Amino acid sequence: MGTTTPMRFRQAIVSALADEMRADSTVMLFGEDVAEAEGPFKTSEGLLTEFGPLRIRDTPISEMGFTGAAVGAAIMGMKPVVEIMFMEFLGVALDQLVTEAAKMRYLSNGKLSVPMVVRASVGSGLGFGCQHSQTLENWVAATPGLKVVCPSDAQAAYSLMRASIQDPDPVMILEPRILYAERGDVDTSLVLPIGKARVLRKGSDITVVALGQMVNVSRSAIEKSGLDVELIDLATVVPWDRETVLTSVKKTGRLVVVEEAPKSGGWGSEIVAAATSELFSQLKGAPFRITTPDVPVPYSGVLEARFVPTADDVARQLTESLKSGTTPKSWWELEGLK
Amino acid sequence: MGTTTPMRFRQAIVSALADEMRADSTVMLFGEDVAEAEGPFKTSEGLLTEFGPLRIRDTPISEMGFTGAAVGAAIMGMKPVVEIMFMEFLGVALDQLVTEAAKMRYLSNGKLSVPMVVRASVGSGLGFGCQHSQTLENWVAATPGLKVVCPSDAQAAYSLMRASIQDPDPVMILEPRILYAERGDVDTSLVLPIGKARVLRKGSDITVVALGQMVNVSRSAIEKSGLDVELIDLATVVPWDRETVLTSVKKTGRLVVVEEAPKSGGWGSEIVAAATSELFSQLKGAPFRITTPDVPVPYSGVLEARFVPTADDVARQLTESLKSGTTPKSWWELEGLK
Amino acid sequence: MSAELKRRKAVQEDAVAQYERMIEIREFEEQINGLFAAGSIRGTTHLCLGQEALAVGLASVLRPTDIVSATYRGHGIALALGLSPEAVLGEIMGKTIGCCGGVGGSMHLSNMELGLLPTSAIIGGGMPVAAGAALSFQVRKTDDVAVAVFGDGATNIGAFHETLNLAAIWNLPVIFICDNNVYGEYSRINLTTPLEDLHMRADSYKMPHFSLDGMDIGAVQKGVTEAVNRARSGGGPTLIEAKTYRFAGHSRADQALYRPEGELEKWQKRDPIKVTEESLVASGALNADKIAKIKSDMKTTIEKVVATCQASPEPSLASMFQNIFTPAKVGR
Amino acid sequence: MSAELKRRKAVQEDAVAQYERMIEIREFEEQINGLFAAGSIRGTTHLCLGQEALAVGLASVLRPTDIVSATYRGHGIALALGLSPEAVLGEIMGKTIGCCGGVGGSMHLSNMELGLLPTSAIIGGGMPVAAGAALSFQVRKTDDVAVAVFGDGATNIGAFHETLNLAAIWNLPVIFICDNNVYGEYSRINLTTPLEDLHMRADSYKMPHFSLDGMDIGAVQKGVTEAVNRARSGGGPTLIEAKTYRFAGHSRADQALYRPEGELEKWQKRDPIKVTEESLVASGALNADKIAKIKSDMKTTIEKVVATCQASPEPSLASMFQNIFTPAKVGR
Ligand SMILES: Cc1ncc(C[n+]2csc(CCOP(=O)(O)OP(=O)(O)O)c2C)c(N)n1
Ligand SMILES: Cc1ncc(C[n+]2csc(CCOP(=O)(O)OP(=O)(O)O)c2C)c(N)n1
Ligand SMILES: [Mg+2]
Ligand SMILES: [Mg+2]
Repeated sequence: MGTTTPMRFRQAIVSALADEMRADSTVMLFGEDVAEAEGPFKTSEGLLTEFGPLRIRDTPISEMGFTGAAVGAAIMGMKPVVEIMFMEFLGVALDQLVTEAAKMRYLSNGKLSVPMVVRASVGSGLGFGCQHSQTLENWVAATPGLKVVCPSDAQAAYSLMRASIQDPDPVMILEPRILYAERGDVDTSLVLPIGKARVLRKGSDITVVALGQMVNVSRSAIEKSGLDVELIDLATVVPWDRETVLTSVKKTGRLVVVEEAPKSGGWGSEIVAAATSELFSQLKGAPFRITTPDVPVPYSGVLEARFVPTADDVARQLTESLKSGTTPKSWWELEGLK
Repeated sequence: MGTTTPMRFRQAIVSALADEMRADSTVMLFGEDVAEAEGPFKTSEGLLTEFGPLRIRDTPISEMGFTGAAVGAAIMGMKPVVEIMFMEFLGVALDQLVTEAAKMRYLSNGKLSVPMVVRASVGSGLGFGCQHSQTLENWVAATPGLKVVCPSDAQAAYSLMRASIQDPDPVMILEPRILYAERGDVDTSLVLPIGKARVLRKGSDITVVALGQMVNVSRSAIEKSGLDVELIDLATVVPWDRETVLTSVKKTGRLVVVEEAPKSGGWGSEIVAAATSELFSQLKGAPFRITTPDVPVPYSGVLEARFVPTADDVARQLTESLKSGTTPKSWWELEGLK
Repeated sequence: MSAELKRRKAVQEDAVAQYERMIEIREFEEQINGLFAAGSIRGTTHLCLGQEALAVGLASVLRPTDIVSATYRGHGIALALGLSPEAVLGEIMGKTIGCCGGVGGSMHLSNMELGLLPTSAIIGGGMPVAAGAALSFQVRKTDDVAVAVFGDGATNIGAFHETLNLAAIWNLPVIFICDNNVYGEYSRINLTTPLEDLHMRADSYKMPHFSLDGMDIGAVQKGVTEAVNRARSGGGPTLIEAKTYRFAGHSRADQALYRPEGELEKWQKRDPIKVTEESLVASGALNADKIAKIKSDMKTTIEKVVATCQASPEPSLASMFQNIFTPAKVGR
Repeated sequence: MSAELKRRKAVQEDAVAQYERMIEIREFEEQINGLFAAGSIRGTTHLCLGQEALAVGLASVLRPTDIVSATYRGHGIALALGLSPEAVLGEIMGKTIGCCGGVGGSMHLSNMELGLLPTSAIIGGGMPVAAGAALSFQVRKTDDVAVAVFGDGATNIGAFHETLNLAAIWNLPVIFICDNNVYGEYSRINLTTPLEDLHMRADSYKMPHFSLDGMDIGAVQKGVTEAVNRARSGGGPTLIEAKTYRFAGHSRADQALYRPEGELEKWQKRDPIKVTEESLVASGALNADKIAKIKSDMKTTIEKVVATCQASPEPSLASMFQNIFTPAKVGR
């Protein structure tokens, strides 16, 4: 209890899967190359050996087929975890998650639960090009019946995986691919409930809400800025933790969302819109989002490094906004690029 | 020029398709039962007869296959229009629209255009249940490279269809199903460019931004309220008309979005967030959204009628917000239902 | 035992009860047709007139612990599996007496006690779900089976292909039943599919397959039994093509004017009700009088069902907000 | 005529040029392998070592006005169709000299002058797109054809099924070429597909089909010519299965330790380079000296290409914002 073990983000995933599979014989895992090859990102290392081919399975390249199979298995009392190698591949399988799984409880008048987990690696930074680098929260975000989480460090990867498997409803886990190799300390007894944001740093000047790989970027930005910022890792995109976020914004009077999604239509707009609607008179400055631009993810390393918000850029925008109370320009507006 | 003809919304679609097909021999239409049967919603009446089976085609039940075929045909210089009978069916075909079509121009270094149109019927109100009644703008909204429009009356159905077919990029048209039978006057010479919102009513108290079937609801609500409201039909969801909307909000100092999407994660959050970030100091009251609740679309007629914002409810919220400057409660909050 | 489970038991045991259930479905669908035509129900509906033998034949072979996924054209299968006419009609009317309390509607019938998953309104939507149910049986080593029923048109959707391949490579206890009623919406199958015998597609997965006469309940029972036995004993999946015919249009508004002349009449000669009657009369189990009585009793029964459902309350506003997420619980 | 179109013309006319192009691809892929191993290129890559005969054979039969959709494993096909090594390597390096100016990357090569659509990184993504190109040829009544190249693993994705059915029912001038290199990522095809001869799946669509020896450029040319002729003359689509083998791992990091012992070696005996050499030596077109010279010249050429690409500028920040929407125009 309370002791921590250092491990990589991807190992935290393996550990959580293994711990859940040990605790519950209905938990199983399937996806492309997750068994014999132990996962394209090595997130199922050792699982086939320990749990055998009945529960750990390779699948054909049939995302609709095996995501749907998870729906059926979950209804019948299994707890399947499905790996979608890159989030974009859900574009061939969205129906089963959003139109079937998420609606089963409603359509059975409460008789059925669908305790399945869909994991997908997301995000940019590794030179995979525009069909393998998006975060795409928007595909799943406005779906009553579906929960969506996104860990930002090894601890969250471990604890949110366990919470997701234990959850009686379908949960989508967005795993920032660039974090798989990152190290962190994991307390396996720590529970991070779905729907609960993590206040990573207390502060009184500005509330920063970030997700996934933007959490680290925001942390560095805050250090660089020297401001007294409250940093919240949203952790759960749906249902997001209104209480934690709004309480913080009430305190600071300022809200900045840092997100990897494109400027238009990302999850951050929901946070900004909701906070504004509810706390309008308590805001001291314009709430705003720092995002990627409205462009496909570029391949070139030089471009991809500028595509995502950088710590410098976030620091600049935090500082400017605190001074002016207005929304600072994005880097591409400053450079006259759009 | 300037003369109008009365016709139903669905006939406006037929007319626009026919006029485009007459003007441009590369325009073609395919989808399930659009040819012989003239469309499940009779939106292709007479087209097979006039344009023949080479250009008007029935397809197998293969949304991924035929949406992808449109991508290829468009690249090679055709202007295919694809009908997706109910928006939910895009859940089996999203890949081709979002991950292929929308990225082709970028991935060809500007050499390729994809002048295709995907039409889908959307929305609630007809007793089709939760897998056939959503608007689902979120599936397509955050996609650089894809335009998304939504007509709210026969004129817009006609003009936006023509603009979409003429557009050199992929365009998704969301057609509110409940409007197909509605009558309106259509001036076939009227151009409504993509990306341009329609100011349907001038006013100085509040700016109301609505889309699709919520435009009519908002209009009635404004009449009921007796307030001096500026009503904007957003018409294009991506890229939305920042200039028209922000100019109006600058003038009125107040913004209310009326949308059919669920409370969390709908397109309206983008409008509220952007307007707040850019015009914070000029706002006189909390901007907010009037939406459907975060629930699957219920089947029962009694429930479905309450599911969508009603004119009474919109009128109430407009009036309250003008008085208090804060965000009024939704009807389900008032009734203690959530 | 619940009344609905008893209804199920009846069709599992007795040929006359099977016939009665077929009559029930026929009468039910015709009532619905009338109610829709009269405008007294909103929304849409998809009748299974002419396809009663498949529904009842299937239900008579399966156990209640077996699992069925079916489609929006699901009234007959729901009734055959044992759902009460009130549960089905009530749902179609959007009343609280309906199996989903009125929030699901005509396309979404279900009852887990009887093994019926919520029917899906998405073509191909139920197929991988059935395979997943079969996966759970395989992992837990029960000898239950899963069945996916879908239309001829559904054999052109990607999910069909992916699911059959997955079921084959995993050797799942699942039976795929293609209810080939010749039409997908307003398109005759030959206009969308370059193949007449759809069951041949199973060759792509090295899966056993055959067609059967879907108008003959005996043929349905024989074929399904063969596939079920294979699945129960670890022999894996089967694709069955039941040759049937859709006597009505695709959905409420459709008058099916696109049918070639004489086609309906040809199939009506093999009306499954008639086929069953003939066989039961031949075996001495029924005669003309008994048949007439069954039919007129059923008419009365279904009329009562209509009245009951009309009297059933509308769902409360609160029910719109229920059953979206499972009430929270913490830890395992 | 552009230099790249000339490159294309060369492989269409001359067997030695075809051989040289195969050597170019081999040398190119090996250079890339080295560059990745050394960490001097980021991202990922998918080599086609062992599959050169298919790429060059295909390019030699098609016209530049024909259209090809291919996959992330596309270096060979791109080079074969005529893209310059600088255009391909430059793109892999993310430099402006690349065919997509460096913003697309290794998985997205294209050149419309040569008929290559942007290769897709989504399994099955390019298949319906090729069918759509064929649809445009059919509607405009040209005699061009479209070709979709995809892997063995891709025959399990829904888009494969939907596209083949659509192409068959519409009788489109499209050729489906399954490059069966035995593996999909780290899985041997038999682990995911209950069928050895994948081309048999065309029976589900009543589509002509056959397999061919993908290690033999002559066999590739003969088979593709047959299918192309059918398509050009209105005879509709064909499914070809080219039996090949992936000599390298799936992508940069993969050492392919999962291969059964001796399998690689068995296939290497039929290395397409060797097979072509033998035939060209037998016909007298080449001899050992000429072969040695071709190889060493190519080495030098590709080394120069590497240097050129390394010297090419990085894309400007502005290029991230270009080519998303077509510059607006009003009216027709
Ligand atoms: C993915 C998807 N595409 C299209 C539809 C619209 N649709 C509903 S029923 C139907 C015809 C289905 O035909 P078939 O599979 O033969 O079943 P039948 O209705 O004859 O029982 C279609 C196209 C749908 N529900 N889902
Ligand atoms: C829809 C989708 N699912 C999964 C992947 C990940 N993926 C990339 S390549 C590959 C293997 C494909 O095998 P095959 O079709 O045989 O082609 P090969 O790589 O052997 O050329 C997989 C699974 C993908 N790109 N798209
Ligand atoms: Mg049918
Ligand atoms: Mg392969």
